[in-house]
Amino acid sequence: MRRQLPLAICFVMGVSMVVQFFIPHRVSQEFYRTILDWYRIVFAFSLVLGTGTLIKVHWAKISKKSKGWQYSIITIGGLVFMLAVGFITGIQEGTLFMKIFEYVEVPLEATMFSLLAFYIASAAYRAFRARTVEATLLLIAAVVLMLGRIPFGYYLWHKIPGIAEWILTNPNMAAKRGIVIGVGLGMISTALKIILGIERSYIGGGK
Amino acid sequence: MNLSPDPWVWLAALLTLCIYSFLYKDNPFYKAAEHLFVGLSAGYFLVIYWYNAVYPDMVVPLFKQGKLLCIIPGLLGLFFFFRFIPKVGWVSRWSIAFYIGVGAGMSIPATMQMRILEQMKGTMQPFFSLETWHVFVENPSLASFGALIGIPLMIVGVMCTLSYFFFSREHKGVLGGMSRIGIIFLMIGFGASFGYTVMARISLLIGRVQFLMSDWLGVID
Amino acid sequence: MSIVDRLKTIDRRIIFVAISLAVIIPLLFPIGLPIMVSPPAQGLYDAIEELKPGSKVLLSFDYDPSTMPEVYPMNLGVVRHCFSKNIKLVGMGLWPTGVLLGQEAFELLAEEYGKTYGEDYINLGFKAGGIVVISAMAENIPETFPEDYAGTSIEEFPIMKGVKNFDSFGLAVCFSAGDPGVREWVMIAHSRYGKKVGAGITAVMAPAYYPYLQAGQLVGLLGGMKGAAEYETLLKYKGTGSAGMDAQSIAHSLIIVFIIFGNVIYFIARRKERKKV
Amino acid sequence: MGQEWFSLDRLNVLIGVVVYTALLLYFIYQAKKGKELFVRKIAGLEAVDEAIGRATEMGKPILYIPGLSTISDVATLASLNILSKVAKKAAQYETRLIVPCTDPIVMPVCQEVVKAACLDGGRPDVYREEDIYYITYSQFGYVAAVDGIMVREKPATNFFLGMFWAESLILAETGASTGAIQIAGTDAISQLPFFITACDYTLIGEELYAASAYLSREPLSLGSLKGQDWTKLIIGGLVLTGVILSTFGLRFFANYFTTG
Repeated sequence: MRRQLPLAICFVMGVSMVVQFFIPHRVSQEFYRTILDWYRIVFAFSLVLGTGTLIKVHWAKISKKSKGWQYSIITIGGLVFMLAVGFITGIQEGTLFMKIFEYVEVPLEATMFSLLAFYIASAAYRAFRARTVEATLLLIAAVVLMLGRIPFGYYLWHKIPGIAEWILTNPNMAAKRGIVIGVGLGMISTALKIILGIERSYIGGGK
Repeated sequence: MNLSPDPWVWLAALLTLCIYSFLYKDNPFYKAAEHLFVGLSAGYFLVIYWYNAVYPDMVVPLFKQGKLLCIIPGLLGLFFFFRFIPKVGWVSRWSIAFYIGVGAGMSIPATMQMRILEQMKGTMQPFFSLETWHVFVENPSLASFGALIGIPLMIVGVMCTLSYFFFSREHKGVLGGMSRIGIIFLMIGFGASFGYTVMARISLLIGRVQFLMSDWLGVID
Repeated sequence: MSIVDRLKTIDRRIIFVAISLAVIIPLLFPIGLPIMVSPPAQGLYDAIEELKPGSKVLLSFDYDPSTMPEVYPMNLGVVRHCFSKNIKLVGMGLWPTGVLLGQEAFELLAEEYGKTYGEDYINLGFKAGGIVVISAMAENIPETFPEDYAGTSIEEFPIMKGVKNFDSFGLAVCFSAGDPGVREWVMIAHSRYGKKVGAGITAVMAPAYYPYLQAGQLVGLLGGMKGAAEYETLLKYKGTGSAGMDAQSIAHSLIIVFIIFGNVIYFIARRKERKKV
Repeated sequence: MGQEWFSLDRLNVLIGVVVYTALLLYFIYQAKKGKELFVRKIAGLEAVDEAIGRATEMGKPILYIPGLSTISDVATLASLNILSKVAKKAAQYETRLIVPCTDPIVMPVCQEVVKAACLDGGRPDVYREEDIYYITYSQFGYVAAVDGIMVREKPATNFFLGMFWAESLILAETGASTGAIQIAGTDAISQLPFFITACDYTLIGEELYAASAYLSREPLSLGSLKGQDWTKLIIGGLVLTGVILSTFGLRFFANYFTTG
């Protein structure tokens, strides 16, 4: 029950999903849709479980008064507030819930995302050093592509945008295809080992 | 200067600045914004999943339409909570096994299709084409030369990159040479992707700065 | 610590300040650097130019606020172009958040061009399902979208009179930031029903769609803020895309300067170290 | 559509899956019989021991990010295989391991993996469940919190293994600014350039999948690695055939690879 049953469940589900792929029959499509629906429901349950651990971590900080415990109050407060608002007002357009989403979460999200502009610059300064032949090639390709995207590059030499495009569609495409095929083989073999129970650390592990 | 009278815009602007303060160093403003972000978003997803998955896909079919099959995902979900009872904690592995099995099974044929067969087909192009050769001879330029060598270079590149991922043999001799060339392709590809992405990332920052300067401060329109 | 050593381990915050200034200053004081129009942008422009006044264009808003800086200016550009040519617009979205942004663009420009909701443009709202929605529309639009985004029956709007399926439209333009989006529009609307499809997408996505362009599956393509700026150039209008392009050019150039500077410092430092040995 | 019991346009996919599976099983069987198998050096993985050792010496924790994807993403599963090995070492060295998760199903699986690894390493007592927790499903909310962990807990070693999106560079640059050793690995092609520039070691694409075999040296996993290599040879041969035939205007062969 503890070891064998999970392995059996994993095997049965894995094999049936593979078989399902090749059957266009309505029954099989229905099965697929049902599984996806289930996935969303189980996911919702696991969200509750996950949120539970989040509360546990922050609650422990507050009760132990460990460093920065005051901030944990903000997390738990924000969580409870959002739940209350969501279940009281619903999630239609114009509700307080959506207002908070629009004016608090979206800006926070967009701002975190935009930090990339700064980090891309610092990474370029810090790590783009022509230490080896390979690093030099990476550096040159990056600079050509950057020049190719702005009007300045065109004025520097009117062929730069074309060269940038060429790098993107030829050598870059080759590297991507090579990686994608390799990754594909790795993925299938990992998935297979899991279905067959060769890799089993997440379902109890051990021999 | 045309300051926004909308308190929501002010809130959004101040939170934006709190996040940016992290670039200077970790500080109470960032910590507050970060903790608020985590709490609100964790709550947001619980609410959204209740309204968009649990209620319409489980509660309604199970309790209002009597579709008993919907009890299965409910049970699989509940099994996760057995983790809190040490004696029967292993029950939660059933749910885990279910999902890992589904995910692994689903990926096998899809990967074979998208990542292997389609990519192989894309690479099977004429190594040499008379058409691009004629264009090059009649009008020798950088562009026509690029078109001439583009495809053969791509084919060689795919082969060499693939040989870099050869694990069960030491990279010496022919394999060594091919994988060296493969690394060159990889590095050019990585550089190109990096350079290409810069634009999109700067756009994001421009978007935020436009929000601060236009919607909030009103110094630009 | 010598100057070289100090520059080698420069405080990242100096770089951060420089990037902020490179973005803020051009936004405050636009320089108006000239913008070259690329063939894909020209393609979309020409496709709309070819349409007769009074014909209809379908717009799909498949993006969200996080990609707004790139996609929204394109959305504005295409709506502006169509309104100025008296082309009627039918909007919809495969992403829930995109519909609101599309509506914002409609309202902003309807005022400027004196257009009326329900006569010159309409927003059918969001429908979940991606590819399924497009297929359903190809069969029957009034059945797929019986109501507009605000819940009013579409029968009440003159613009929807006689609209059955894709045949009523001269062109479909998809503003897309991911999936579902352009791929689905090309697959169904173009490949299966032979409709002309144009697209405005984020810069990160653009390389993946060049093959579609080459194969003629897309009539035109705007990629990232640069694409938006090109479209504004074609319309002889300076919008946020063009304003952003100045900042783009300067920030790009600055990063290139950083890379060169970083390498110069690196080589000087290396030469020094060698001498010590 | 909707009535047939087999989709013919996917026959080539079926053949591909069957041939590949057979090859893998053959080499796994060979390995089981005790055949010696070689694996080439993978720089990023050589560094794993050193990175864990460094954290132990400095008395600082290890941060492990299992990617931001779901459990049904095979990259996440590959990452969990590596987590198992890292957790075992960390347990033996009694080094604290922090695993924040953004996917709530990945979280309990990580707990299982680490718990089993501690047991396997003979140190079930060092397992700390409170260090493996869910933060939020929001992509950048999670990133904000992980950035916070990096600057406050100052882990000596950061592992970023699995599937990543735009956040890759935010994580890697913040980690670099705290002076941590960083080992990354992903099959997300668009994020590899950022890990390569900002991290000390990066597992590229398939190396992520080979990692578990490399670290464990278990014959079964090594056998499948050999099967993967043989398949690469076959793919190379088929592609070359296709290229030659296409050069002479014969597209029929390439068209066999079209899938429905």
